[in-house]
Amino acid sequence: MPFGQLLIEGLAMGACYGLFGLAVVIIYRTSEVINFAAGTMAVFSTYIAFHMITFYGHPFWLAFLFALIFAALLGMFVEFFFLRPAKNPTLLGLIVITIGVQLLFGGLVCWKWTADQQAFTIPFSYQVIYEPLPGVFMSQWAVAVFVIAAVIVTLLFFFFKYTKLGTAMRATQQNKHAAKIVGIKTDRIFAFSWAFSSVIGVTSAMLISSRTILDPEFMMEPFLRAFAAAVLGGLMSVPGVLLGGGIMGLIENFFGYAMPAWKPITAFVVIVLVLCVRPSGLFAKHYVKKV
Amino acid sequence: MDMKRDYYEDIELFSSGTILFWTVVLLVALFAAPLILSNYHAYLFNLIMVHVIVAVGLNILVGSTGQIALGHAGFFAIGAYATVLLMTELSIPFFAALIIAAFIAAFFGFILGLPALRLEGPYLAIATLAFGLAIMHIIGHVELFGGRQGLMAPALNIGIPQLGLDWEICSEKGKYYLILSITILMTLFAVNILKTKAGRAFVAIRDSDIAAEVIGINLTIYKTLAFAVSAFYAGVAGGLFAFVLGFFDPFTFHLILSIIFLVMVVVGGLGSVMGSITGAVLITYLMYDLFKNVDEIPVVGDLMVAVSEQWLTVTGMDNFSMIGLGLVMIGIIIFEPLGIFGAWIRVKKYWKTWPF
Amino acid sequence: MAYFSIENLSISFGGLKAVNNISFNVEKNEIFSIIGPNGSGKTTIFNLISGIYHPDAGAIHMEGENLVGKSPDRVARKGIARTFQNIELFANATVMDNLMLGRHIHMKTGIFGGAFMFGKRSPAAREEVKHRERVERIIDFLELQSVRDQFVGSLAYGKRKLVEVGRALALEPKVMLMDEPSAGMNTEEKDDLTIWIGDIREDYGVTILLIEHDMNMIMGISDHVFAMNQGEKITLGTPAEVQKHPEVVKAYLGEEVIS
Amino acid sequence: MLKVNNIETWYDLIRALHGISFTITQGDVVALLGSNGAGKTTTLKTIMRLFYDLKEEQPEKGSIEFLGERIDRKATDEIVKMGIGYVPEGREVFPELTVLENITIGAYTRRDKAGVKSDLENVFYHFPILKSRKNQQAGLMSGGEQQMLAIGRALMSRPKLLMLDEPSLGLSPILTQEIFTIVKNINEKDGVTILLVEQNVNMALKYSHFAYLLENGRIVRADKPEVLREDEDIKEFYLGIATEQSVKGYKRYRRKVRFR
Amino acid sequence: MNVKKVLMVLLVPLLVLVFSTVDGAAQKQRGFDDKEIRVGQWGPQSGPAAAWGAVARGSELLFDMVNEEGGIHGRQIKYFIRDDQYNPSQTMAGVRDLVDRQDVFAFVGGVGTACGLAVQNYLRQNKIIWIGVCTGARDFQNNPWLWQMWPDYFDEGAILTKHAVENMGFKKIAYLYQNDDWGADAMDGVKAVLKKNNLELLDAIPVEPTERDLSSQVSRLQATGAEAVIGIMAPTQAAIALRTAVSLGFKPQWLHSYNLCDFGMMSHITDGLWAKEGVMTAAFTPPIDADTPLMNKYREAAARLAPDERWGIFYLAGVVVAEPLVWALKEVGPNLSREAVRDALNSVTNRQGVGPVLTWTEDNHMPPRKLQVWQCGPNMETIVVQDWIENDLPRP
Repeated sequence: MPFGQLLIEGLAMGACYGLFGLAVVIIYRTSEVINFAAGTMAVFSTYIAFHMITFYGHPFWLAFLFALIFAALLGMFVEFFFLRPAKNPTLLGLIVITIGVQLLFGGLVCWKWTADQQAFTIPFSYQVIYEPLPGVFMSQWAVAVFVIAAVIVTLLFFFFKYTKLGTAMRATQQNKHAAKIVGIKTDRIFAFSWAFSSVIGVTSAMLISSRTILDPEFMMEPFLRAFAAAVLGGLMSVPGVLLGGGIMGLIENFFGYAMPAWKPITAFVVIVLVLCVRPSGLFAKHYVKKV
Repeated sequence: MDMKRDYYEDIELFSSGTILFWTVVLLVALFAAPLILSNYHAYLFNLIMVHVIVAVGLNILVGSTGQIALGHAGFFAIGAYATVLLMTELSIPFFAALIIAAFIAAFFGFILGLPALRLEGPYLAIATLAFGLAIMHIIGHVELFGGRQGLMAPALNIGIPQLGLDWEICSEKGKYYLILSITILMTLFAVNILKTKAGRAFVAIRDSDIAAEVIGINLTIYKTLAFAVSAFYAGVAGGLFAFVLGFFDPFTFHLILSIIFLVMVVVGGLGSVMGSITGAVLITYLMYDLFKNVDEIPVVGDLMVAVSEQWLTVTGMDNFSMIGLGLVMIGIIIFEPLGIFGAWIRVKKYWKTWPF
Repeated sequence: MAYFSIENLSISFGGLKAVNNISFNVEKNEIFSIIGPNGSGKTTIFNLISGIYHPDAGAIHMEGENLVGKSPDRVARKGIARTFQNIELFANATVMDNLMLGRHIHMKTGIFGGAFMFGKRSPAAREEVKHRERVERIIDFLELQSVRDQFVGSLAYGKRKLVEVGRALALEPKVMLMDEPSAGMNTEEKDDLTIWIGDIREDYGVTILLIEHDMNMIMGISDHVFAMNQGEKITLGTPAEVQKHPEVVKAYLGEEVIS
Repeated sequence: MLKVNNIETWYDLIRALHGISFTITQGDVVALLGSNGAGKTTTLKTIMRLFYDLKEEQPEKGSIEFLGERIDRKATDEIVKMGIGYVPEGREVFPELTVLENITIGAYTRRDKAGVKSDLENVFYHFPILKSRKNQQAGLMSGGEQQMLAIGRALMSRPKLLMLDEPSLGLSPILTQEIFTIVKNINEKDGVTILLVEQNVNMALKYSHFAYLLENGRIVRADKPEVLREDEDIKEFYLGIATEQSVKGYKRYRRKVRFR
Repeated sequence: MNVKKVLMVLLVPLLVLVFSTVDGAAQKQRGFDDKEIRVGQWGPQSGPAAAWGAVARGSELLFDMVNEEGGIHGRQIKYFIRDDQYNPSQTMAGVRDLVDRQDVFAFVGGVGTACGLAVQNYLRQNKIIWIGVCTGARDFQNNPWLWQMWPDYFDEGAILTKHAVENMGFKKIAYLYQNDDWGADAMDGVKAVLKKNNLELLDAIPVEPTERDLSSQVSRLQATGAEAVIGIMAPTQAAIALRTAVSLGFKPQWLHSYNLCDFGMMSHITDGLWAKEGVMTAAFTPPIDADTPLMNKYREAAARLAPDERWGIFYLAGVVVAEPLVWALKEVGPNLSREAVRDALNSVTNRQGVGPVLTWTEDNHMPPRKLQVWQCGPNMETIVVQDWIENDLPRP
């Protein structure tokens, strides 16, 4: 078993899942909604970058920047037009709205760019290979994934810890009512967290896409894994989600190596087993309702 | 309000003459429908009714007991596969096979209910989702189940061949009557269950599980029971679905189907049987009929093609059906968080109080 | 042996001793009040009795049977009903259904029986009607007729408290635990409640354990009062005795008490 | 200073406030009294415009003026900016933020750094215990400390009017006493007007300059505490000065009704 | 009250009795009139498998061309596409809609084994002409109304392996396949050829059709030390597998299924690796960029009639499956009937349009067993490394 190889590949893919899991968690924590549209929204933004590069010939970084801005606007758009107008919604109602959003954007993307597969290239190529240890290959892409994941997590840490907006976001997450009372525009915080989630989502999606392929469905499976990773991490802390993603990637790769036929479900089965032991994921306390 | 003279009248199936009247009208209409329906519509109705059974069952779990379930396509698959395999491999008569299959599904529901005792919200969502994926995957890997290839349903013989009682239903409309009767029966069962001890216990668990416990409701039993009942419904529906379609493969029971089931229940209205029926009807109709083939509608079609040529692509135009479905879902929840049933209650209230 | 007794009950949460070595006996058909400031562990005792928490040490006996280790629903089946401090009703069900839920342990309808409730003579329907009669009597008793078919979520606070009492009563309990039943009621409702509690004891022969802050009520109806603070016993005695106990005055009543 | 004029608030189809009017004069401590469900908290929430989750704008009728400006259609954060601080019922602190973060977030709407700093000192002056615990997670503190934290947080927005919703809820008499003393201090030393919602009528009457009594969403009495203390109804219903006799007599009446 | 109830109870079985005897009176269906012939096809135009939808649209091109030329014996072809999202129950709905309500004469193509199997019996019962179901699965035999064009997956696996082993001399062969009937059937072919050459298959690794991360599978292939990998999978997975292999420094000779013979597209979605690695594929049509009169004609028509469409292999496949129907319709003449078209199709002999050479008889509606093997050249051009070759091994 090429241990080092599987480790690196598993961790790299896991980091992508973890990043995307962050996108899920950020929204879950502010509005308690599992955003089933996360994948499709990221796909939409990636296609914007793709379109700029392919059809208008813009350089990657410009397109990247534009895609981030677009993603942020898209996130806010969804929050403002689809979630905010829903008054007194039930939790499941909100989930159904996100499913609706997923169908809506999935349809739009397919309509605009058709379902044909495309290639999306980022400056960090998977074709450039390093060999840190003999027989263990590590592509530039994997290096980039690790660096970007580390940078994003560090930035997030500082953002949440030391900035006013970050503190306000945490405050809103913990107690919406009290946040309103201290004068936080909670609506804006919601819109902002959607934008934020969408931006992180598209970053992760671009990394995944550049390694795999670009088509309107390419985030469906990663989304499920990211969601699972977030749940495994406990849906709470930023590092927890990334760790969850890493575990997810490793399980998939090692089990996938040992028994390829069962690869697609091993990670999910393991997660269910973990949840049976720790009902709130690995890194969160299990709260019991008080009477 | 008419006078009640007896406590039983409160729990009667048709608690007023008006309801009875309209139920009879609806039933007559349903039974007469095939006279004017094409085979295509009969198929669509069959599909709708199968979905109604799933939705009614799922609502017992999601709406009444308050558990989220993203793996119902798994039970649906178990029902379909078990029914067909019992009939072909063990030559068990249809009705027996259907019931046994439903119980097998219920058993799996019970199993899935066990982790659900400790999980909630997104954790439960992932657990049920994993169940659905696993079922689909396992079926795809076992030769007995036809593998990826899928299974062909045998002829629908609702008699008992062993006793020489053959009654084969070949036509779409024959199936329609069979499925309609079973759907009505299953719906009545659901209404009754929700009105009696178990149904109340389910609602109690949703509203306050601690209070439910201290009045003597055993959470373990009733939570798993809710899963089992709901899986039973999905199993029955699956068994019928096998014959509606005549052929199925593991991919038919994809996660998307589970999500669609959930959408039906939520759009229809959580916790109400009528709601799940309307939800299933609406969503199935939208998915299979309404938004399909916009390009063949006279004026609108040309407009759509023009729009597509101008800004989008003509090749992707069929995606309009997805967009339409998505928008309808969003619209219903935004304007009526309680689903179609909520809207119905509102209309009824308005009607009763009109013109005040 | 006493009808209902608690012996050396202790539980701690993360080092904090919420209930520390508490014992008391309750005789059949008595009203036994527990008083103490917030956070003194009164509700925890109730939670221990009803099986929501399991004690670190000690025993709970009722009619000679130890209840420790039993799950809440088993405890309920033994005949212990309770109400909650912050109402725990089934908000999306009608008052009727809430009370019928109180009959849960007495009903015999299974899921299949329920499913086949067709016609007046089906076993399920007969069972429903039978228990419905019982519930109607409770509705009569607590004067809930006007709200019978309303959803609990839309009721006024005081009414909801009553529904909770009714639900506990529908269980036909031998012992009833009432956690601050009068909190949030106005004086008129409190007076009614006081009378009903007395009636519950007399008409239904129920032993009542009561947590209350309203001293008027406690002094008016309890046979014995148990005072505690920070998980420890202060004193046990008749209302008059307890009221005068200096430590009780200091820890609970404060200076502001108006007699 | 604050003028509430005939407001009505609806929860969906249920009217919670049936036209409430009252005024608050600058520098006063005003108490809003009443039993549970009378509409006290609803009144405060309506003033803070915390009901825009509901379908329609609330209050549905009537007007609220603060410092001569209408605020009944303003957003909550603007109202905070104008100078109304609100300490909600049940001490809604941010459990996973530290004490210091909890306090400073109270100044979220403010931009003047120096002012915020001096206000922080002021909060620590009133609540020395918070200073000693400033790096602790707020959720781990006791109820009384959380109440102090919530008041401190509200003070950080430098309010002209501070609205306290049941500060004594769930606190021991000694702590209640302490909180009320501090509130009095804030009123006198910082010159903050205070609107106090209380069930503990005794305590509220002792510290307030004027009191309103709510019942079923209506104001039924409005007077100075001295006067209210002597009111027979208030004595009986809210101060608990009821004679044994009346209860017994009532009981007999009920019995009769039941035997009919 | 009771009377009402009794009545109701009686009513239901009565209704059942009355109506269950009534079977939908089948109206006479012809599928055509003097002005038009109605033809249908299903295909995933939206949803997860929408990339396959090009087949159905490709057929539309041919019918549009025919209509442009004035139709067939004065009749225009009216063509319907039903989007089924690759979901058999939707296929069934669409097909019933076409047959029952639109009165369709024939179906061409139709992507997906499961979708095809779901409607097979229905089409057969209704005697609908059906040409070229787009799958090589074996469950479509002995249907007198279905003519197959898609090569058997078994043959495909065999011919690819044969080329790898006998022409290129590889000894270490591994197999990466889509985990379904397609992959399983082709695996039989691979194994049969290897057995004939006294070789063992190093490893056979399944890929789920939805999977997007193939690093563990490719790592495992790498660990076997395979010189050549036979691949049976969809373009997405093939591209990902190749990309992953390159990023792991694993460079075997890839031999893929014919559905990947669109070298332009495959090179595009693999960042040119397809050309760089010289991937080989099977093929049963001429190359899409071939410079033959017919191909040029279609290509020009596509540019004119469907400017949105990419001229790719799936799109061409749509043309391929529609061609025999047009031949047969033309041959039958103005006196159209299902039986006449059937007979015309049964007598197709050694006829080639833009697709494979076809021969059908009354007893044999099987697809041709001949395939080519191509290699993707450095400039994405098609190099034919193995001309038409027939698999002579018996099917298991």
